[in-house]
Amino acid sequence: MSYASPLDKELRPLSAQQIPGDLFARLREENLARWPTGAEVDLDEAVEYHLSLPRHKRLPCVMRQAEAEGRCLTQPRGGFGTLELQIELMQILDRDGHADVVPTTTDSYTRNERWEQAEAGINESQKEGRSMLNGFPMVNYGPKRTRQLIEAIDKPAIVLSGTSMPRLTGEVGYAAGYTGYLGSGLAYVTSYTKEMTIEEGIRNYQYLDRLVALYAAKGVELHRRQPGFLTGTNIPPSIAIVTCVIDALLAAGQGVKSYGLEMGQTLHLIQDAAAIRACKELAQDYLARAGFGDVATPIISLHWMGAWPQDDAQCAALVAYGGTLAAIGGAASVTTKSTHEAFGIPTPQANAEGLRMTRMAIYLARQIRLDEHPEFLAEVDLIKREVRPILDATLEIGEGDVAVGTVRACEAGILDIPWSPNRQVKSRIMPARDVDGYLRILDPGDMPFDKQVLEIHTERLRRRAEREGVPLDRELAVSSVYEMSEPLSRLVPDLFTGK
Amino acid sequence: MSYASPLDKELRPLSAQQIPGDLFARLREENLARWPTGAEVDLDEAVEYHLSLPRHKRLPCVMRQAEAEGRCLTQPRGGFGTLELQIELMQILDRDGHADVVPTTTDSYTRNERWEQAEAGINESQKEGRSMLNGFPMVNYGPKRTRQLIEAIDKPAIVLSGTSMPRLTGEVGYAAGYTGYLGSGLAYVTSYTKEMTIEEGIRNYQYLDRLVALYAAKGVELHRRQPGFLTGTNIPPSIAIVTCVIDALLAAGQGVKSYGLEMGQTLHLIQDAAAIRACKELAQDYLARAGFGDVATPIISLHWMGAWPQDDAQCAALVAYGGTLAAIGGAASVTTKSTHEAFGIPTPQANAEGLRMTRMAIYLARQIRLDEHPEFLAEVDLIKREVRPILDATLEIGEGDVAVGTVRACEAGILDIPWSPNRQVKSRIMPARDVDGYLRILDPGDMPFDKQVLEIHTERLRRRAEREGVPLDRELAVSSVYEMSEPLSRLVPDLFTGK
Amino acid sequence: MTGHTLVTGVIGSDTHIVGNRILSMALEDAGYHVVALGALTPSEDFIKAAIETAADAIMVSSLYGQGELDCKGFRDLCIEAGLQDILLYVGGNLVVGKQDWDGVERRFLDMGFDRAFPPGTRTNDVIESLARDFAARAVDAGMADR
Amino acid sequence: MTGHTLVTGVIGSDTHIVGNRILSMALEDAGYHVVALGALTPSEDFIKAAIETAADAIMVSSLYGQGELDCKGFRDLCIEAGLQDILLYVGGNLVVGKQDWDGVERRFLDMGFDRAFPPGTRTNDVIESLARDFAARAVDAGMADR
Ligand code: B12
Ligand code: B12
Repeated sequence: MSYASPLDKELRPLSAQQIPGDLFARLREENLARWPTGAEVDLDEAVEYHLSLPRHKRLPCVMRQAEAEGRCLTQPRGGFGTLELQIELMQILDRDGHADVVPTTTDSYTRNERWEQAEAGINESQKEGRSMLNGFPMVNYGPKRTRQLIEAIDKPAIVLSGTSMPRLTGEVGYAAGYTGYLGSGLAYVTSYTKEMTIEEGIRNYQYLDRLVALYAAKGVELHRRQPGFLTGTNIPPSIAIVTCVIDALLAAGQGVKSYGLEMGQTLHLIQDAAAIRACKELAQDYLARAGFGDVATPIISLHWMGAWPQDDAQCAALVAYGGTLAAIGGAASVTTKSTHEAFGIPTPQANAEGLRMTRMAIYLARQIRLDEHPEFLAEVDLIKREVRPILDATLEIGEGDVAVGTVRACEAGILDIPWSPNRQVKSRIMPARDVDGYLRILDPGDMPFDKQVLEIHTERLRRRAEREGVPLDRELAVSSVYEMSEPLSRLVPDLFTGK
Repeated sequence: MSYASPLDKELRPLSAQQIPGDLFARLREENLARWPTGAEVDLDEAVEYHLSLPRHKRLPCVMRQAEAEGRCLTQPRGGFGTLELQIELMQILDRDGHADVVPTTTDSYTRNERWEQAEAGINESQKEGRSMLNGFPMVNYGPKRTRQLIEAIDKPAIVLSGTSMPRLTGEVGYAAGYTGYLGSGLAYVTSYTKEMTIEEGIRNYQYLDRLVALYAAKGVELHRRQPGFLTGTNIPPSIAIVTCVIDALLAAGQGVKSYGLEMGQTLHLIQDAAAIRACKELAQDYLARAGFGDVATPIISLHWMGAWPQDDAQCAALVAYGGTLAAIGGAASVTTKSTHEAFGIPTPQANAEGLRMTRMAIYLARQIRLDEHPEFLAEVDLIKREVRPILDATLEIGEGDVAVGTVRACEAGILDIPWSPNRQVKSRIMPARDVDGYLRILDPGDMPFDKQVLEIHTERLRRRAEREGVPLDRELAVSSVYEMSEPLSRLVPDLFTGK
Repeated sequence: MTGHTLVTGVIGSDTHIVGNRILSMALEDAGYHVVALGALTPSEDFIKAAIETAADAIMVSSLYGQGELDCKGFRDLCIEAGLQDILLYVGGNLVVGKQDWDGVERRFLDMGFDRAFPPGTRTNDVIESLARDFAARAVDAGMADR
Repeated sequence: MTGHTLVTGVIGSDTHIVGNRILSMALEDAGYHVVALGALTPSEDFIKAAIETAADAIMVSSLYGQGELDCKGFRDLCIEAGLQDILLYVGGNLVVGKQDWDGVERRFLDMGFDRAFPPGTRTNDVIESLARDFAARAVDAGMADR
C-alpha cells in the first residue's frame, strides 16, 4: 500500500547525506513514471516559470520579508475535489480572506497515493455537484492544469499534503508553480500513517528536499515546511520542537535553505510565546552546530489543532485568540481555522471569515512582546531543558547521523509521539493540562527527560488533579483531549450555582 | 430642561458631606412626586423584597465573590422599548449568553427625563411591533411592573442609565429589585450633557448614593458603579481613573460601600492591564486617606467604547480580545458588545453571541497575569504619575472638599475630558494613539500634568507621526478616532503591495 | 471659502458629539461657514439657527437610534419657517438596530431629507456630495435666471 | 464483562485515531471485549476481524470527510460475509463540510448502518446506546426462542 522506492533502498543506505545527483536523477525517473501526469513534469520549463514569478508570489521571499518586518502573516488551509471548486476557493481566500499565503490541501486518497480512488472521487464530486473529497487531487490533475490555480491568485501558494509519501505530489506541486510544500518525514509518518516505517518516511522526504536543492541549483528558491503539530492532540512544545529540529537537520542535509517550522498552539499565551522563542533558538543552534548556519527557519503558529467546540461564538474566540497568540509570540505566520472546525471542512466564506478574525487580532496585538516577562523566560528555559536531552540522545544513538539516529531513537522510545496511529512509535508519552493551563507531560514513556524537569511537570499536574478532586491518572489526559470542545457551561460555570 | 432640585440647592451648599436624613426625606418626597409612578415607590416593601432575594441575585455579593475567586464576570448592555421585549431580551442574555449580570439599559428620553416622549415611544413601539426606543423606559413602567424583569431571570440585574439625572430612575430601579446602578456625577455630566453644570450632576448622584445608604441602614446592600469610559472616545487611563476616584470619593461620602469602577479598554494588552491595576490601587489609596477604607471597588473592564468596524469578523476579534484584556488585566467583570456595534442596538441573539465569545476568551486567558512584566510595571508607574497631580490639585482647590474641588477644577481646566459635548469643560485635552498602540495625550489642555511625563507622551506620539510621515497635529487624534473602524485592508495592508 | 453656510448639530436627546464635531471641523476645513449647534439640539434650534444665519443647508446627525422619532416632521417645520428649499442632510445610526440600509434611506427620504447617510460615512464623501448638490443647484438657479 | 465483542477502527485512508482510541478504551472500561484495528483500516479488515472474533457489533469511525465514499456498500460486504445481523454503528465527521445532521444520518442509515453518531458524540452516549440495542436484541432473541 505505501510507496517506498525500491531503487532508493537498494542503492543507498539510510543516511543524512545529500542524495548524489546521478542517483537522484534515477529516483526521479522511477517516481514520475508512477502515474500518467508524472510525464508532464518538465523541470526546465518549471524553473523558467518560477523565475517569471514576481517576488510577492514566492514564499521564501515572502517569509523572509515577514520576519524582517516583524509581521505575522495569515494562511488558511483549504482543498476541494475539483479544479473549478478549488479555483473559486483560492480566490475567495485571497480576496475576502486577505490571506497572505494561499493553500492547496490535497485529499486523503492523494495523500495515500490512491490515485484511482481519487479519480473516482473527482467523478463523484462532479456528479453530486459538491466536493466528495476532503482536498484537491493534485496528482490526478497534473502540473499543467494545476498551474491554473497559481495563475488564479496573486499571492504565494503552498501545497498542504499531510502525507508521508510526497514524492509525486511534490514533483507535481513545485512544477505547477507552488513555492512551498508542507510536510516532513518524522512528523508525518508518526502522525499520518499506521504501518510505514520512520526510515521510509525519511527517505521520501529526503527526495522532496533534494528536489528543492535541484531547483535551487537552477536558481529557484523554494520553501519547505515542517508540520510540528504532529497528531494535533495536546502536543507539548518540547515534543514539537524535537521533531522540528530533527526534520530541519534532515532537510538541511539535502540542501534546503528556507524551512518553516510549525508549532500547534497550546492556547496558553506564555507557553506559546516561549515555545516559539525556544523553537527558533534551538533550531538555529542545532543547525549551526551541524554546519547549516545559513538555513532560514521562520516559525509558523497554528490555530488550535485539537478538538473544537460546536458553538460558533466559542470558535470565534479560539480563532481570534489564535491570532493574538501567534502575533504576540512573534511567529512569522499563523495558519488559521474557522468556526466550522468541529463539523467539517469550512465553506470558503467561513474560511475567509476565520482569516479576517485572525488578521484583526494580529492588528490588535500591536508589537507587544513578552520578552522580559519572568514567567516567559522561565518557560523558555524549561522547554530548552526538555528538548536538549532528547535531541542529544537521538544524535548520539545515530553516531552522528541524524537519519539513523531518528530511526533508532524511535525504536528505543527516546523519541515518542502522543496519540500516534503509527505502530513504530510507542505512543506511551501522555500529555495533559496542568493547573495553570500549560500543557505538561503526564507520562514520559521511555523518553529520557531530566528527572527534575519531570518533577516540575508532575507537580503542576498534581495540583490540577487536587483542585479538581480527581486522581493523577490517564483520565487527566483524556479530559484534556476534550477540554476545548466542551460547552461553555462546563468551561466557565455559573459563579454560584456552578451550572 | 434638566432637573435640578430647587430644594436641594436651597437647603444645602455643595459639599461632599452626607445629606442629612431629614433633608433627604424631603428631597425624596419632592422627587417622587414628579411622575405618577413615583408614588409606587414604597421603601419598606422594597427593602423586604431585596432581603428576600437569594445571594446570587445580589450584585454586591456577586462582585465580591468574583473578586475573591479571581473570576472575570460578563455583563452585556441591553434595553428595548416595551416590557415584553425587555423580558425576552433579558432571558436570552441570561440563558443563551450565560451573562453573569443582566442589564436594563434605559432609553435616551428617560435618561433626559422626557417621560412624555418616552410614553409616545412605547406606543410607537407597540404599534410598529419593533423597538422605537433605544432602551427600556423604566420610569414610565414604574417599579411594580418593572419588577417583572427581576422575576424573569435568576441573576443579579443592573440599571444602565447613562444619565446625569438619576433621581427618579434610581428610585424606581432599586425599588423594583435591581441591585446595581451605573452612573456618576462627574462622568455623566461631562459625557452625556451639553448645558448641565458639574454641580447639578454631583448633587443628582449624591441623591442616588444617599438612597443607597438609606437602603443600607435598613440592611440592604446595593451596588453602585462609576462609568469611567466617559465619552468612550480614546480616553487615556489616567483621565478615566481621575474621574473614577473623584466619583468614588463622592459616593463614599454619601455612604456607598460597594462601588464598581469601569474602565474602557484601550485595546492595548499592557496598557489595559496597567490601567486596571493602577485604578485599583489609586482608588483604594485615596479612599483610605479620606477615611473610607471599607469601600469595595471592583474594576469592570469595558469592550472597546470607540467606533467599531463594519465587518462581523473584525468585530468578533474585538469582542474576543475584550475578554482577553479584561481577564488578563484582572478585572472582576467585563461589559460586552457585539458584532452589530457599528450598526445599531444588537438583536438579543447577536448580544448573546458577544457574551459567549467573551466568556470563551476569558476561559482561554486562564490565570495569566502580567504582574512582573517590566513593561507593565513601567506603565503602572506612568499612569500613577499622571493621575496623582490632577487628583491632588483637585482636592487642593476644593480646600479639602472633593465636591467643591471638582467643580472648581473643571472651571480651571485642571480636570478636562476629551471630546466632551458639555460646555462646562474645556474639552481641550486631546488623546491619540502612539507608535506602539498606547493611548497617549497629544494635547493636555490646561491639565497640570508633570512635564517629564508629558514628554514621554509627546515623544511616543512623535515617533508615530514620523513612522506615518505626517505632522504631529490634531489629525493624529482624529485618525485615532477612526482607527478601529477602518477596514482590514487599511489596518493590515498586504505585505508587498501595501493594498 | 465656498460662500455657503451650513448648520450642524445632533438632534433630540442624543449626545453623540464626536462624529458631528469631526464632520463640522472637516466642513470648515473644506471652506464652508459652519454653525455648529453641538449635541442635544431640538429640531427648533436647527431651524432658528438656519434662519438667523441664512444657511444653505442643515446637517442633522442622529446616532442613538431614536432619530426616526426625532426627525419626523422636520421638513414640515422647515417649510413652516419658510425654508422650503433648504438642503437637508441626515446621517449617522438613524434607526434602532441593524436594519437594511435601503429601507432606512427610503424612510428618511420620504420624511423630506434630500440625502441620508449610512453608519460609517467618511467626511470626504459628505464634502463631495455637498459640492455636487450645490453645483447642481447653481445650474438650476442659472437656468431659472434665464 | 458484558460478554459482547466489538470491532473498532477508522475506515479508509483516515488517520484520525484519537477519538477512536478513546472510544475503544471507554468501551473496554464498560466491559466489552474490544478488537481495536486502529487507523487506516480497509472495510475488508473490519469484516475479517468480525468473523474471526465472532463480534457482536462493528464500530466504524470516519472523521476525515470521505466516509461517505468509504462506507458505501459496507452492509453488503457484511451480508456477503454472512454477517447480516451484526450491529453496525458509524460515527465521527461523516461527510465533507458542515451539513444538516438529519440528512447525513438518513444517508448512513440508508447505507445499512443501524445507528450513526454526529460529531462531538461522547463515549457515554455510545455505551448507553449499545446497552439498549443489545438488550433489545436479547429480548427479540428471547421471543424468537419461545
Ligand atoms: C486532531 C485532528 C486531526 C489530527 C489527527 C491526529 C490523529 N492521528 O488522530 C491531524 C492533525 C493529523 C488531522 C489530520 C487531518 N484532518 Co483532522 N481533525 C482533527 C480535529 C481537530 C479533532 C479530532 C479529534 O481528535 N477529536 C477528539 C476526539 C475525542 O473526538 P472524535 O474524533 O470526534 O471522536 C469522538 C466522537 O466523534 C465519537 N466517535 C468517533 N468515532 C466513532 C465511531 C462510532 C461508531 C461512534 C458511535 C462514535 C464515534 O466518539 C469519539 C470520542 O468521544 C478535527 C476537528 C474537530 N473535531 O475539532 C479535525 C477534522 C476531523 N480533520 C479534518 C481533516 C479534513 C483532516 C485532514 C484531511 C487535513 C485537512 N484537510 O485539514 C487530515 C486527514 C488525514 C487523514 N488522512 O486522515 C476535518 C474533516 C472534514 C470533514 N469531515 O468535512 C475536521 C473535521 C476538521 C475540519 N473542520 O476541517 N486532523
Ligand atoms: C462613542 C459612542 C458613544 C459615546 C458617545 C460620546 C459622545 N459624547 O460623543 C457614549 C459612550 C457616551 C455613548 C452613549 C450612548 N450610545 Co453610543 N456609541 C458610540 C459608538 C461606539 C461610536 C460613535 C462614534 O463616536 N463614532 C465615530 C464617529 C467619527 O463616527 P460617527 O459618529 O458615525 O459619525 C460619522 C458618520 O456617521 C457621519 N455622520 C454623522 N452625522 C452625520 C450627519 C450628516 C448630515 C452626514 C452627512 C454624515 C454624518 O460622519 C461622521 C464622521 O465620519 C457607536 C457605535 C459605533 N459606531 O461603533 C455607539 C452607538 C452610536 N451608541 C448607541 C447607543 C444606543 C448609545 C446609548 C443609548 C447607550 C446604549 N444603549 O448603549 C448612549 C446614548 C446617549 C445619548 N443620550 O445619546 C448605539 C445607537 C443604536 C442604534 N442606532 O441602534 C450605537 C450604534 C452602538 C450600538 N450598536 O448599540 N455612545
